[in-house]
Amino acid sequence: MRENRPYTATRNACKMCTPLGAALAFHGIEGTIPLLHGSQGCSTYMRRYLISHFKEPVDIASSNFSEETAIFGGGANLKTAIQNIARQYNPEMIGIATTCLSETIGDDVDMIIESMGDIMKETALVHVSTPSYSGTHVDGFHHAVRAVVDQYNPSGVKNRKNSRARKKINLFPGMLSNEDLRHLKAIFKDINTELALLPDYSERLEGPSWMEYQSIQHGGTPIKEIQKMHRATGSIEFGTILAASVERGNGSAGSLLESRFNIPLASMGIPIGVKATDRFFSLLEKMTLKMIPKKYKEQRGRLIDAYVDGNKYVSKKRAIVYGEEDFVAAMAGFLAEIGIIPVLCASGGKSGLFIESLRSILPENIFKQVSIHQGMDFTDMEEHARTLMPDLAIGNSKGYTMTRHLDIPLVRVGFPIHDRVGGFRTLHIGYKGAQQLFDTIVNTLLQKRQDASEVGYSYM
Amino acid sequence: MRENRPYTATRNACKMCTPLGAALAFHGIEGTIPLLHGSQGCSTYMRRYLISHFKEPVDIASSNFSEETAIFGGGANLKTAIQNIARQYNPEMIGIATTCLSETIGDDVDMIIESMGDIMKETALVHVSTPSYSGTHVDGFHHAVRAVVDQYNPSGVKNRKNSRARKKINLFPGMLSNEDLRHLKAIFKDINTELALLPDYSERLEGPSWMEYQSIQHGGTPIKEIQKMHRATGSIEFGTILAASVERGNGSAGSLLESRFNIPLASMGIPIGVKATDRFFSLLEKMTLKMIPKKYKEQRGRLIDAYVDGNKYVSKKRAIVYGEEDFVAAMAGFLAEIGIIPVLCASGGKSGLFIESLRSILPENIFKQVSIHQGMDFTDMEEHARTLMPDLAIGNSKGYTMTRHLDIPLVRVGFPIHDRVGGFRTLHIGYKGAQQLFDTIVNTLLQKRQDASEVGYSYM
Amino acid sequence: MKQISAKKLLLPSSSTGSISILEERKQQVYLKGNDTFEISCEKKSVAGSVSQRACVFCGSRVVLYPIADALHLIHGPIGCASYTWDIRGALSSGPELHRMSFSTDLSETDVIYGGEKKLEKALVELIETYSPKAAFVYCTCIVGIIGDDVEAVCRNVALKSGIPVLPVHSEGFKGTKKDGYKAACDALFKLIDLGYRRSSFHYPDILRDGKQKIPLSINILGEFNIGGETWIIREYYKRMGVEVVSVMTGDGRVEYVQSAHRACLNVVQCSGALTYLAKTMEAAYGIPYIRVSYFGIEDTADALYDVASFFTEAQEIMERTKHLVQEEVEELLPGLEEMKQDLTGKRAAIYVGGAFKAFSLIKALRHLGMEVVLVGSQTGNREDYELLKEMCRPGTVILDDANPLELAKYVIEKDAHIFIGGVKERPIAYKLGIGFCDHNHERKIPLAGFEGMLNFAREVHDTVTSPVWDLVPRKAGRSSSIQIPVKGEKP
Amino acid sequence: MKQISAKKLLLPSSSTGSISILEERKQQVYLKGNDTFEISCEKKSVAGSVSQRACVFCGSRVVLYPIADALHLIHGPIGCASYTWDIRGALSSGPELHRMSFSTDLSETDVIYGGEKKLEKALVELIETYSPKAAFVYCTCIVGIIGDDVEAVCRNVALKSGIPVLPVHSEGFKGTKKDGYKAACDALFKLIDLGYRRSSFHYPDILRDGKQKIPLSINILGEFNIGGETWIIREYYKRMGVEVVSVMTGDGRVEYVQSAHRACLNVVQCSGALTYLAKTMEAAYGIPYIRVSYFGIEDTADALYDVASFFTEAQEIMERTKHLVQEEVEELLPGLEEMKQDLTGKRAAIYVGGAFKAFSLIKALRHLGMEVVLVGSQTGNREDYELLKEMCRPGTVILDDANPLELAKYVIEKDAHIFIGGVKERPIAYKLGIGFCDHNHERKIPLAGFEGMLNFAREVHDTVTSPVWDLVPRKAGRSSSIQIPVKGEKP
Repeated sequence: MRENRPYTATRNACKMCTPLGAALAFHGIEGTIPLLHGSQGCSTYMRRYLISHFKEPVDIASSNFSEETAIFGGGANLKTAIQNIARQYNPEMIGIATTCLSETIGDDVDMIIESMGDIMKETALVHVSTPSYSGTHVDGFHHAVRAVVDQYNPSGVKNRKNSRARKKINLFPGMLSNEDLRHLKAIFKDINTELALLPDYSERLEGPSWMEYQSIQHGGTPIKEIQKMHRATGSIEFGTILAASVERGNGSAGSLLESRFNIPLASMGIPIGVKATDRFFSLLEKMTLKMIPKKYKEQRGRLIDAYVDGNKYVSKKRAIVYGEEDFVAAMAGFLAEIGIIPVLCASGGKSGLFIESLRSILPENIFKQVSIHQGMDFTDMEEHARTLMPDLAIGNSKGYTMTRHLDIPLVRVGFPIHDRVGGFRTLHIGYKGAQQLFDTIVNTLLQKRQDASEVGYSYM
Repeated sequence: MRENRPYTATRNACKMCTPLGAALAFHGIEGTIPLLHGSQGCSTYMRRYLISHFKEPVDIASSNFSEETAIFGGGANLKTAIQNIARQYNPEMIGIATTCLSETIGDDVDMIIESMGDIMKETALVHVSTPSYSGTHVDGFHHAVRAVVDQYNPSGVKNRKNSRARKKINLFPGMLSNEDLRHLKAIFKDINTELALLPDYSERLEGPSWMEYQSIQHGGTPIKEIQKMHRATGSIEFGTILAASVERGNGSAGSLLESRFNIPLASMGIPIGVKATDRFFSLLEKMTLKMIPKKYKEQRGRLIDAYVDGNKYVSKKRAIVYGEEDFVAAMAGFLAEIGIIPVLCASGGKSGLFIESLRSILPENIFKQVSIHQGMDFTDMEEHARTLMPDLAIGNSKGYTMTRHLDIPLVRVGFPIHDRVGGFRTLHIGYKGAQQLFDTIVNTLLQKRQDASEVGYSYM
Repeated sequence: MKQISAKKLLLPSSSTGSISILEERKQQVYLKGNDTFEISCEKKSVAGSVSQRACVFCGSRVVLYPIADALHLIHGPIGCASYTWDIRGALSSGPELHRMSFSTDLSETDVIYGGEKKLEKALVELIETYSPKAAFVYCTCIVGIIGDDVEAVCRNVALKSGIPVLPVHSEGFKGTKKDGYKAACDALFKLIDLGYRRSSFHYPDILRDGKQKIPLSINILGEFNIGGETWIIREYYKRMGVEVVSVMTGDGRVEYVQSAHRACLNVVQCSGALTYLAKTMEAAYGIPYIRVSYFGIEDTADALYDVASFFTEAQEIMERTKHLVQEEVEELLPGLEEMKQDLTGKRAAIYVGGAFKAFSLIKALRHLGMEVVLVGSQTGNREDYELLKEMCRPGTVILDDANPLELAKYVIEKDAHIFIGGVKERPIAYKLGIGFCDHNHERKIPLAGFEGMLNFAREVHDTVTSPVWDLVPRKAGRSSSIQIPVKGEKP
Repeated sequence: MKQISAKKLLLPSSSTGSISILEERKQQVYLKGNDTFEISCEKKSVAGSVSQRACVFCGSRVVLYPIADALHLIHGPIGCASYTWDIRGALSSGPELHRMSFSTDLSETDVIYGGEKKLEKALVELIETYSPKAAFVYCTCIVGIIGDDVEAVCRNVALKSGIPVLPVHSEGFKGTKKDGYKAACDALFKLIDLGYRRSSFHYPDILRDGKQKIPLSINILGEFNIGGETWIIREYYKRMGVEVVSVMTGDGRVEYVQSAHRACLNVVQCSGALTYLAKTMEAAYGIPYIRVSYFGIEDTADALYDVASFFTEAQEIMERTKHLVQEEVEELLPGLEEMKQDLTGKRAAIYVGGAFKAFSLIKALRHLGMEVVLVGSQTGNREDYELLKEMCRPGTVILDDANPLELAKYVIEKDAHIFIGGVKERPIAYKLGIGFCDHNHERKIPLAGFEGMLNFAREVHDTVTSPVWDLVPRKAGRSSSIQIPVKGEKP
């Protein structure tokens, strides 16, 4: 593990805490309100953080611990909270995520929930354990997805798969953007295949303006779709690290369905770039036995033509890439494909699987030029980057301070985007996503060159 | 007319010459090779100019005038040229545009073409008169479109419109980007209505890489579609200036079909922004009696929500807008809709209809704050802009020098984009186009503020 | 889709008639002119509500944040540090250590075996690297549970490093944001008192006796230099001939905080946050305090006059103050007048942290010709709400610790043109197609003082007059159907 | 879709066997080792071909363009000015007037009634505004037809303004680009001769007699300072102890052009463009000339040695030159060697303006271990092609004034890895999935001299080793079908 963090403290973290991921995932389920079992501040901070990215209302309830709660246990508060939420929102589901506080005092949330079974007829209660001292927001996200799938697809349920049924695919995309999720839905629509996409916050966290107040916004994966997941033709899960983690025995939503119901699971990296998208479409072809529509082939053709047209502007350029491990891995694969060397791949995550993932994605000649760091913060990253002569950085807004110090441009992708609008609308995946990433990266480099030039030609 | 050009010479022109527009329009017709009747330099320069924008091969043949040709007339050269092109490309059509040279010496191109009727059985010859000393590239473009429609829909042809036929719309979009053209085609596909889009260079000037050399690229409006235009349900023509010019008695492709075959013509500005796009969809609804698909309503909803989210970043900001008159008019309308004051609207074009167009598009309170200049070059523009305290400029790449001097950011739209990649892929029209324009403009302003700040917060 | 019809929300004679208000919340809503009972504030938020309130940690963090040469180390898992990294517009004229986000980033092992060692190691390393003038250690929820002896660690490191290392008891669950203010005040007072007791402090250009009062001097409390506001206000006092010893904590420095005991008067700006410190200092050093606001023309003028009046020994201060106010106001008025044209009669809703800020906002908005139709705060006390009640016209809705549902309900009902609040209220306003002005600490523009008033007016004007509101469904009178007539369309 | 199958294009024993080559073009294509007949160059382009050649105006414009303190006014309709605005990377160390695009922008009325008055007015105004040191008036096609007496206007304005105002007879149709070079040389010579005859020119730091030769001095002809190349070369001569009187026209100034007659030697770089001027100056002032190239290691070294050899009177020059070359080459080689590893055996196609440039490119590419499989030029003469024939290996395709079809045909057939040409060739190369290097005047990077060689190698290396070529259909062996196996895919 190339990790030589000289500091005990984390200085400008490149990660968020576990419950945030769970709260986001719960927002991708229809009629669901996330509830954090802990102090009021957690939900307020995370709401604020998510709002700054999505520019949409993000309601996260809290069980509002007080000093007495911490001493006598959070059961009563949790019950009150659930009842109050039910009364105020009338949700289909409350997604309960624990914070470090309630985890540490040891509330038995499952028992508390069970004890409420009788009074909560219309609202399902799903609990996910997300102690913030363990893992990052990514873990919270995946765990929440798994918890929901687990609860709605219990072992006993009958697997009514029949050969007459239409092909139906479960897709667990991980933490993608709204536009990414819309793109996935459009692809399935174009190949006329049913899709259960979990989670899907694309509508809920990017809806139209309202005529009237909506206590829970439109959209999200319908719970009845989640309930049918055990009857799907197959599941797809994005994320090489997630897949490797599953191989090491950690569960995921897809692996749960596979082991419990024998639903075949295909895992692959996030489809960023031509090669990864080829892989995705090829997988779809195999699973659905449908042809890729002409539209996507045309997009691919234009994309490769664009790669060629712009090859010289990116060749041998040096990029810093950071963010969630799976996102960085996929992005690094894309960069290698267009000729950019991802000289520094960094993440605040600490799966222990980062290097292996990158090794499997990157060609050997690129891989050996890459400095890979898990559990890295932005201050370390900046210090390390100074030795690497980077031309640009690619990642979320939180790297801005670093890139400002390094005097290199930042291509904003991923989560969170706090200093620009429309970050949640960035398309990363598919041929079109690669097209937009490619154009943006090339134009960022061109702008840098043009503005830095004493002459500033208006012709390239 | 607010026009007080102090200089006799044009200094850094904000326009191109007439034949360039014709050559571009001809590229939007299947199997067509443009041929400039004039010196070799014209075609080489224009090819170069178009290539720098589209990053695609652009073949424009030349009749290669020599000194003798200029003295004895270009007839022989033109004939040789036509025959050579036919032999080498075997095109369906050769689009012949005259240059200032052949126009001035007075070659009777129509007669020369007619005299070749017998030997050119497989290749149609269409002539458009485009003396570069008269009008701009915009005129060349519209004239070429009209000439093609004219030739393929002669007065005598039978108008076999029947009530059973499917609705079919002719759309003359003017000089839009490839992505704009693709968007228009997608809309018609979504409402399941036949479309004759003329011209359509979106495939030809943005195709995939080749296995083998293609002498004429794929794509373009099929000539058999052009031949059926007189049987359409109606025609739509984009451009308020074009429409006003038609009202003053100048012909256009749409007005020709209207007067010759009684095909109803609806004219409207280029649909940039919510209101203009609303108008376009409303028009489509009326003409086709089809409902707007949900997808577009959702795009509209998200767009307006984005306008709201970003309202403060753009409100009262001051923009310079330049380029083709119709493009500037549409863009100014969009800016006014989001709260940006287009303090300077400038064009190298000189239709005499620019001010009236802007008056019809802009709300009175905005209109009175706008300085409008036709026949303006970039040097005048820069001098004028200094007095207007602009926050940004919106237009093609040719304004870069000006914005560099003014130290304001440039949002690159329209034609040509010579200093960035993918300019031809910019979507301007429709709700999605407005979304991208809006995000780009807001983020450009945010970047300016952030980078200029001593502190540079990573939060907005 | 859960929708609550705006019509259904139309208030009955009692504001508590709507089903959407939680039973426990009924007494925190008041409708001026209709209700007769008293608003019930200073209650803890209800479990399960989506409150706009934050936690104890948040309160401490915002107060101490602007001290730019101090180390701010957050002891806990990563979240608390992540979500508060560089989010406030508190400027510094020098060091920028406050903009770094330091965390002990506790892991599972730390939680099980205790985080003291990690904390100590982290502190020592960071102090060595960044040479801060003091260090604040913020205790988060979990620290209160696992029982780290943070006091001991701090004492230890202070001894080793020679700088004050102060624990801030800001465990999230141990109260409300107000308790966080108090914890921050405690830490500040410790710092001041260290200075007082050491008496070794050298105040530049003044007598070297550390305990002696500095003549005609004040501290400014509860001013955080958002967008440079401290600098604006400091400049006013300078022109008046009043010496500002310390600002707590805008553009703050440890050294100046430590000399705060030498000022003659504490001028407290933020209603909720720093009064406790002022009272503590009054008790300890006999420094009297006054409460002021620098927001709006009247309040800014009053703030300056109040200070001038205090220094009766120097009549020239009052003269200068009058001159200053006249000059500034004259410069300001034409611009305001112009904007007032467009703003007259427009309706505003206010929801802010402290009630004192609400008072100023009401006055400022009236100055722009606007009407306040809703006002609320997260942390107002009984006294504050009494005053609000007096200031507001009949029909104004007054809220304590509101949740998004309530806020939305009333702004729709009152058909506000603009909502003035914190970043968490923004999406609610925007979703409903209502303008928004951030009057919280994340903004980057100074709204204090006379020039701040112009900025405020400009921001309100920009957004209220934006054309985008014409397009929102609530105004366009249609959800998302497209019915605009085609202009220039032929046959 | 018109497609010419790559297989069909496989050359038969004679390169003219393919139907796709126009009958008239047959003699402009030569395949080394197969054909026996001679290449037929210096022909006018065929009517109807899509030639890569430009016009007379283009030739004049590129030669005179870099004179940065002169006014360049294009007399004609707007096109010629629009398409040549700021498109060349010719840098200036001072004024940048050359980057402006001035046009008389003739309208219909002007064409009917004549453009003389407009021209005169435009000239007078521009000279007044920009105070250029001289003005060039480029005649475009139409001027030759409408019969404006440009000479007279220029004379007139020169008298009024006191600066040289020189007509450039560059009517597009009156010949080829080469004739444009000649027209530019005529204008340059007029300018030089004005200086010669006036003899009032004060060369800085040297004897004041305007006609006297400057010892150990040269002019550099045909060097346009693309990306700063002039500066690189000037620096070499400076280190050698040779005085550069004038560069024509890189980083050009009217004053220096006018003193060109005082140099001892003309060093001509661009094969086609400036030789005519060198000959004229030889005839007029007895200045001998040599032809050189600054591209590639050998040619650059030769260019410096040739100049050093000329000045037999100063042996130390040769010593310095040897030292310089050794130093530069030593610095250069390790970098080149590294790139050579990746480039050895890779195939290049060359299509450039002048044949002389092609010679240098062939040598430079060989230095990188690469093989030249196609070479062609727009303006080579018989002599040039003879030399090319000698230099190339059997199987190399040699082309004169090729069109896109031909270029594409042969680069596919020869399976080139990189195409080196001008901006108009780029899309052809790219569409076929072949790397490209711009060796024309629109590039912004200096490729001249020793450091230029490193830039060139780096650019070739960057593009040849780019991974994107693996994805293009021609290489991936499929048009656009997607058949990549899914890695990590489960059951």
